[in-house]
Amino acid sequence: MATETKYEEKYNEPILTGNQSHEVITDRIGSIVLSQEKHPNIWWGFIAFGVMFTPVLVFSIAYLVYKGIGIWGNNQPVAWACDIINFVWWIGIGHAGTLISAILLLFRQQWRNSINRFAEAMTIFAVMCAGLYPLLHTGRPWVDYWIFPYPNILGMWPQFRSPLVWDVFAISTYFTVSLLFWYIGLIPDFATMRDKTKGGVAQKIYGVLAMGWRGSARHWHRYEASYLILAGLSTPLVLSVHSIVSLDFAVSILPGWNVTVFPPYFVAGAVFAGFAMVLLFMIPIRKWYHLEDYVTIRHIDWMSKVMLTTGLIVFYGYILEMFYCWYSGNIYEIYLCINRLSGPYALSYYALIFCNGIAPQILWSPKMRRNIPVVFTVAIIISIGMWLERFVIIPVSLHRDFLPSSWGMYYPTFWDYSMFLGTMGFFTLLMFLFIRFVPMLNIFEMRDLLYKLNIDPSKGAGHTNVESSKKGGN
Amino acid sequence: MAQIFRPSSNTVIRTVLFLVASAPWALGYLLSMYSRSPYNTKVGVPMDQPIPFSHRHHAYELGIDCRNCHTSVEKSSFAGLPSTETCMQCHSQIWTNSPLLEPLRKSYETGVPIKWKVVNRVPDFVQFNHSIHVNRGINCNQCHGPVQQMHLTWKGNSFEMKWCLNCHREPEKFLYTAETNSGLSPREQVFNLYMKYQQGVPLTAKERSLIRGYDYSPTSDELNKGKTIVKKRGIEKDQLEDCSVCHY
Amino acid sequence: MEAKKGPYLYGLIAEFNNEHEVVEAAKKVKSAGYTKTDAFSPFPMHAIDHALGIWDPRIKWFIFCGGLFGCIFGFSMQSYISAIDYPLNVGGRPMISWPQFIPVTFECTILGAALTAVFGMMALNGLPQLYHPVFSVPGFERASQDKFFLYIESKDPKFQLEATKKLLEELGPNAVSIVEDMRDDH
Amino acid sequence: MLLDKDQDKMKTENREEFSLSMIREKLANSRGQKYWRSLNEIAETEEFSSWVEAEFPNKSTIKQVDRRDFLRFMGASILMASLGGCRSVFMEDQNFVPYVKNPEGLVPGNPLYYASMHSLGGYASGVLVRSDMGRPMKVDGNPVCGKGTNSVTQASILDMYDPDRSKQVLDRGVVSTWDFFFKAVKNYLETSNKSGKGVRILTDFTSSPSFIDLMSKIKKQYPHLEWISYEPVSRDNVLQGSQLAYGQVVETNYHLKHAKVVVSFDADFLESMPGAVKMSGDFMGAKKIRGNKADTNRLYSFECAPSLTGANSDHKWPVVPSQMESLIGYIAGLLGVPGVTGGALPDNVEANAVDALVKDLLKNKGKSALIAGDFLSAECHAIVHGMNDVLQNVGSTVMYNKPVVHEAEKSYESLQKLTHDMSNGMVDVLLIMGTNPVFTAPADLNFSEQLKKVKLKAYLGIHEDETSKCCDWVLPSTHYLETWGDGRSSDGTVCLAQPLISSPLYSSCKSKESVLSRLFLPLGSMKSKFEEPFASEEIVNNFWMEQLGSVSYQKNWKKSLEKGVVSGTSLPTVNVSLNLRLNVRTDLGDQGLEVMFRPDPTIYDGRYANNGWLQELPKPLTKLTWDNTVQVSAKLAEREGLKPEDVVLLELEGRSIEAPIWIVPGQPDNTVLLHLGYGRDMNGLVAEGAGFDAYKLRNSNDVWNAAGIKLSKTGKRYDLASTQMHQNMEGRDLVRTGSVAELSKNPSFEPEGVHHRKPMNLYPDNIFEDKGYQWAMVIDLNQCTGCGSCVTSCQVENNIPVIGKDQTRRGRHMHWIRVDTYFGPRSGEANLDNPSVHFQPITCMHCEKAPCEPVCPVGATNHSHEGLNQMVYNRCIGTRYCANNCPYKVRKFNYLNFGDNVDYPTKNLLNNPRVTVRGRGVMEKCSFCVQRINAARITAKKENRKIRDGEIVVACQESCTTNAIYFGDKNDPNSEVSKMRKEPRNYVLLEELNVRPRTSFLGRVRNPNPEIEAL
Repeated sequence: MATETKYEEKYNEPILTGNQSHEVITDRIGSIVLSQEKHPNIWWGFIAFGVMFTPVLVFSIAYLVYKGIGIWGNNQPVAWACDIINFVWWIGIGHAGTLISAILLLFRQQWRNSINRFAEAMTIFAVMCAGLYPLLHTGRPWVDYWIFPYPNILGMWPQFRSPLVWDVFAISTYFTVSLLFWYIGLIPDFATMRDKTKGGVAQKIYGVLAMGWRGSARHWHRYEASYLILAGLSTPLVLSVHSIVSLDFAVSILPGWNVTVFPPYFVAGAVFAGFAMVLLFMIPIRKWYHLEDYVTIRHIDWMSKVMLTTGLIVFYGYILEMFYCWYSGNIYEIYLCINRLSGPYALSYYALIFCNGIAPQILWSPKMRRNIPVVFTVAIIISIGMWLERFVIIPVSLHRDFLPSSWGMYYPTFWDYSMFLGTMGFFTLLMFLFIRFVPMLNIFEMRDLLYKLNIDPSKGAGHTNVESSKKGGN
Repeated sequence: MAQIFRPSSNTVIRTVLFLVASAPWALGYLLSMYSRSPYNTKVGVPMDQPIPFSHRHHAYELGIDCRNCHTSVEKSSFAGLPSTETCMQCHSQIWTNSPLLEPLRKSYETGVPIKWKVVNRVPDFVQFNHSIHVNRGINCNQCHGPVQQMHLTWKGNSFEMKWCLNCHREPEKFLYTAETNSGLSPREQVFNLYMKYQQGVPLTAKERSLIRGYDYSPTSDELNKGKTIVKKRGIEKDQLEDCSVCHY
Repeated sequence: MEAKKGPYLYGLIAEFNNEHEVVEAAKKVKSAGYTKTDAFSPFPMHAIDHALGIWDPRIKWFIFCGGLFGCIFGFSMQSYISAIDYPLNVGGRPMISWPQFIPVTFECTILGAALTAVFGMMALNGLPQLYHPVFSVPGFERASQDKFFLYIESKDPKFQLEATKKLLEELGPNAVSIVEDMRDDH
Repeated sequence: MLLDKDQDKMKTENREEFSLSMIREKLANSRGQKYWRSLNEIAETEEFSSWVEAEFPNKSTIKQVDRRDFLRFMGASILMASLGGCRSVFMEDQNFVPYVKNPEGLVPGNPLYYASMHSLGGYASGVLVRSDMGRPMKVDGNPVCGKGTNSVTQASILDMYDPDRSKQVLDRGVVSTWDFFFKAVKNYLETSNKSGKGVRILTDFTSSPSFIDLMSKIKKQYPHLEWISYEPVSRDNVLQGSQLAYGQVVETNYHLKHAKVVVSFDADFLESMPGAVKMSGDFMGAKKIRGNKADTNRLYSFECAPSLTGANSDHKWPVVPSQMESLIGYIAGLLGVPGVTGGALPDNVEANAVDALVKDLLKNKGKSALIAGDFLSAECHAIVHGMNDVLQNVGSTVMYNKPVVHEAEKSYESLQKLTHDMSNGMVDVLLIMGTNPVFTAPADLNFSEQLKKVKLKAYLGIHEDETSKCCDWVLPSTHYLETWGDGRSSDGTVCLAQPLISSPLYSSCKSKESVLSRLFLPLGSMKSKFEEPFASEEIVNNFWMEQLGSVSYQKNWKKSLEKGVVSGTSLPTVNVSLNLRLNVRTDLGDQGLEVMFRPDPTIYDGRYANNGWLQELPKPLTKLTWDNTVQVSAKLAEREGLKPEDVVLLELEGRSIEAPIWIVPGQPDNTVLLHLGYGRDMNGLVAEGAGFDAYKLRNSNDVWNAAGIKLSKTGKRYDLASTQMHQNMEGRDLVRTGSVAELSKNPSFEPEGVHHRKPMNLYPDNIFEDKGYQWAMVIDLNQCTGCGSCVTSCQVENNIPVIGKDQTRRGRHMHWIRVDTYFGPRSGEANLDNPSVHFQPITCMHCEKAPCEPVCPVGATNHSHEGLNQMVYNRCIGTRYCANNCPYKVRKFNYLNFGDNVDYPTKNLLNNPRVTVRGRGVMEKCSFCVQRINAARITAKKENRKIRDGEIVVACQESCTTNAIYFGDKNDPNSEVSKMRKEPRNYVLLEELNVRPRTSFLGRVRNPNPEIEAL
């Protein structure tokens, strides 16, 4: 159709630009890791931020363990608050990585190659931050190991009907699998690093990490097979993890928690938040490290589209919640919504609707999707919005439930904030160390991409420009 | 390109990889071993006391009944410790100037109680009631070990929850009535056994195991007897496994 | 330190500039009847699999078994714990409340499969292997960057140093070099 | 005797451990199992005083012995506590400490029960005290005197263990000894005057026969010595009222068992009046309903200060204090009380409603009771006496006997006289005992100033407080559980008190009896068989020996002690003849804003200000803790634009205080209600900084109600800690209420539109095999007055920590049972000025399909085979998921280390050894008193029988004065509880959730006068 062809021409940027060859790719990406000069001064800034706030995290934890959960604002009836909010927030962020690398791989989406390494790293670090909360939100963290099934002198076991046990299994599995996935993805690149470094400890370290990878065709054969299957495994895994997290709430009998739509709606939310966070980091970094050729405007366009889609699902979720309240005819459900709309925390609900419901709508316009500042701002708004969503789901549902006599209020304390800031610092620190020492784009897959684009442009999500393919050729 | 690693490195890294993988399991195993070791549980470790009191001498050689000193063992949760007065009942007559008993006499004069070291102690958060166990016919040694053999008293069993559950799950393994005088009440059975033992009456294997207080796998016939006893005494087995029986 | 007797002949290796050349060369080598061959490339090339006839389905079966084991282990563990070892009345739920056992079972399945996928792959590839003769080939570092290598092992029945060398040179590589092994136990 | 070297050792020790503050922090630092040590320390500090006294021969040894008894008991008891599972840090160096001599009658580990007596405002009430290994543990009602207790009695035991008690004799702040004090006073008596002129003794109210007798003995010795008894909460008006009506002072006793109609004029006979325990029992007992037909009583109440009585009434009118007299006069007129003229009706009381009321009264002649509140004027009381007389209630529901409290009718008068004497320098020696005038005396008397003029002033009290600060000598007083004593309940029956602990916890404490006799009676005037002369035991025993005659004494004394009361001591009823001449004001001129002063519902007149349990007990109507407030009506708040927690300035006759506002629906407009007793300036960790001092505003001319108070905003705010922020039922089906009429139609009071479709279930419907005992509880909302004694009782029994105001504000209060208070509509329409009030005790429902259980990751909470929702503290890792998932929000979490009272150490002595003390980070909740269930089961099994119905009495049930709580085995068809479960009014809370609670409620039945309803 006319309009479509027009659209096609207008918005059909290549996903790989500039003069590219295996050599160029290897060098452009690899060299970042090899020399400090390639790093802008801002890198130090972020490292400094991390180094400043990681101790905050450590101290908050120490004081928490010493004094007890009482230092937080939690109370009866609001027994869960920032601890679980932040947990869900982080774990949500931790969903983009595996999703990108696994699902997009299955769908043979070539634009994934230039962002998956980065996103996976984010996943792992986010899950690390998330994992802290369930462990520390317990009243007696020093006996947390009771959640794991191991033979003991008490003859006691965990109680497998509890979603919290499901969480433990889900998250530890998720973390392990993501880590392995990330690592085997790294092996060939470590080999490249090994071979690019000229001697020294660095070479030895990369050598060990590469485990003697030599690019043998037979190895590649098995490698690809298992990598693909791993992707196939991670896809249901990534869906299950946030579904299970959502079951923490859906399994309970609390109005506002006991909602059947939670699993899909949480997963969508997670992807939503995850992509927002990827953009949040990707956009500045591609600038600072001159990676515009690999992370093209087209990638940003794709990611915005994903955000828009998942955002719509989430928004649909909000509408459904309201619909249930009315449809259920259950006075407690009905009051829940009235309370969300007009209770003491109403503001947070409206803010949430704006952040997650209204703001992303701007991404309908292709122009806006290509307007970097706009996308960046939307990403920020969404990250905030997703935090608010958990706030609305957890404390706001808890603080007024069945018996009016036990209604209460919740106010976060200094320690609620300090711990959150701490995790952010920790996360940033890890991210920028990763950028420093590990190739942040998947080199061998970029080569692969280049190769594919050359042999058959039609297969590519977009054609590469001719001379680049020539260059790649000889 | 020159080799980065020597040929031997292949073996090295594989070994290292294996060790790293197996380290957590090994650690866990060691910890569990430690927690079950006498070093941790204090089982079988004689404890020094202000007065080197010998159960073997009093309970076995002299044949003094447990209840003589542990007066409330049948009546109360607390078995009861002999007061200075109780000791002095005899020791104002015999061994009146033995140096070993100096602390006793001093306590009697000053009224400052003797501080015995705790040997058998139920772990925290557990409510244990001696009287009901004795009244149900559980032998002292079943928990306290071969007290009649102890010079300085030591802890007979680990008192771990799992250990308690042995009996709370399968009381039939531990309950018994003497063939000779089965007319006695469960409570009497307990002390009757010690009397027999002290008088040197030949004992059955089961009885010996009860005296020694170690886990004893009963013969099927003994087991059946036990089952009938459980029925007869109206012991609700499943209720015995409820948390709130001991933890409240 | 073992007394070095080596080096031993390990095979012949030819360096190419791009994937097309190496694939062509591989085809020729295969048609020449060589079986113990291998290629080295900076990224996976599907063409070469056919060219050299590489096919190894084992990994898939390993993974399947791993997953199956995880699944069975997960469910039976939960059932044993909550129905046999210490049955407790939890909120009036039955001892084996299977719907509530699904999540953990699922996670165990995934974990089992994933672990076998990774470690199976490494095992089959004989990794980690820090030392390998080909690393001593001059310019081999480019194998992980932008160059492509074709390799014939000395153990190949048709392998004769001169003839094979000639064959390779005819394929128009940048260079052909001998691969030497330092290990005695070879 | 002690060996010498020991004594030396002791001396040195003592010198180290001199300062009390030091010891207190020592105690603060020692925790958990190491209590044995800290105990020792308390004891050592006591040794200090005994060492001082060792300078004086013949005292030391006795002291040592006392101390050691204490230690002996305590030592063993701590051991018990540790066996009982107090939390320990490590198992290292633990000791068994056996007795030296076996105390007779005590089986280690089993509790002992003693009958004793607790007296408040001079009125004694018999109590039964449980003692564990020599530690008094729990105070409950003595069944001989009637069931149950109020919170104050329940909590009074805590004062004994209060670490802030005054422990030593102080002479102008310097540690001294009793002998010095005795010498000082005796010197004065010998030198200046032998007749006791200028000697004044100011005590609290007492009805103790032995004490009154003692005083008369002393009067014989010192004819000019004067004895004044004063307490802030006096009943002057009440007794003077009877004087007005009958020409003689009489005590009024109400027998509400058979009263069909009760009218209360600002009389809170259900909670705060003397004898309220008995009256509430009788009154609510008469409301008892079985089946769906009710023959129940009716309560009209005209009240000034909102109270539980008003809340439980069928009809209620808020009345401004100044108009009460006219109102009573008006009704008296309608009843035709001779000699009463005038009277008028406040405009918020409908005339025809009153007519209906009068009709109702006349219909029930002799079966009604009119009760006037303690804080109304003498005239009001006189008229009400008249009305009772006219209605022929006297002799049936209203009984008169001689007043039991000594000179209670003129306490304020005599206090005024005393201050007057002091100002004229006529008082040289003033001994103040057990009452705290500097704090409580009307402000215009300026007591503390006058006190300065007294040469020798001594204060014997349980705490160092406002008065002690103004006295030269501060003398430590014993707690009532530490001494012998006796006292009369309002009908005159004598209750006996015996000490629960072999010697006072802080050994230098003495009772006022022994101090006075020691001072004013010649040594050896009693044939002493006791080590210490004039021990309270000696005084009480001697007195009763004289009373009963030595023969019957031998026979009856032990029996009486066991029973706790001396039978046949109730006072004879006095016959009265009405002669009344009263003209009541007819114009209800607007008095402007009026203020009411009332004793606090929890800490009374302030004497319990340092009692953590009472401070944290939510006040029945406002649910406030830790503070008193300026209570105002919604209307007034609206007019003045006041919000709760706004601080206002109150001015009355030139004196002013600042205090926070709280809005109480149902309070008469134009009134300000102030509760007394807060704003203490004593050394007390708990009392410190709680509330404001309302005594500062009081005038001696009318100490209860005053007009012309000015209220103005200050713009400041003050944080208040309320445990229930929301007192509106939001139209939910929580408390079911209905009238007698509805009872016959729809006995379950089930509102329309509540469907009971059984929800679908993925699992087999019920995996309970319904055998053996199945415990269940029923709470009869029709019996519950909302007093909250169950809360305190539960707190005592189950070692529930006191967490302080800040934590309470954060919503972390720990009570296992709470009483929810809801304000509802009155006669159909919502009414903020005069709402109906509903109470609902909420505790763990032990749901059969408990939602809390499946969510626990470690199985720390699960179900026993007897249907208990059991909580295993030591398995809990504290995820708080169960609390989230509990629809009743009865699960409480130890957010901080509430368990061991670090800043409140000796309270740990009071920990019930049968209940685990919960550590930080674990969940806890009502256990149905499983420790009592297990105890009963063990006894039953030992005796080879089943547990009898009623053998298990849970703590809340035990303390309930009105039998609102039933507990038992629902599997036994004949058990009380299963009968109650079959009652038509039976319903469970939030049934639609299908969690199958084991605790169910019986709907509340109101019995309004149809004629008034019709209006």
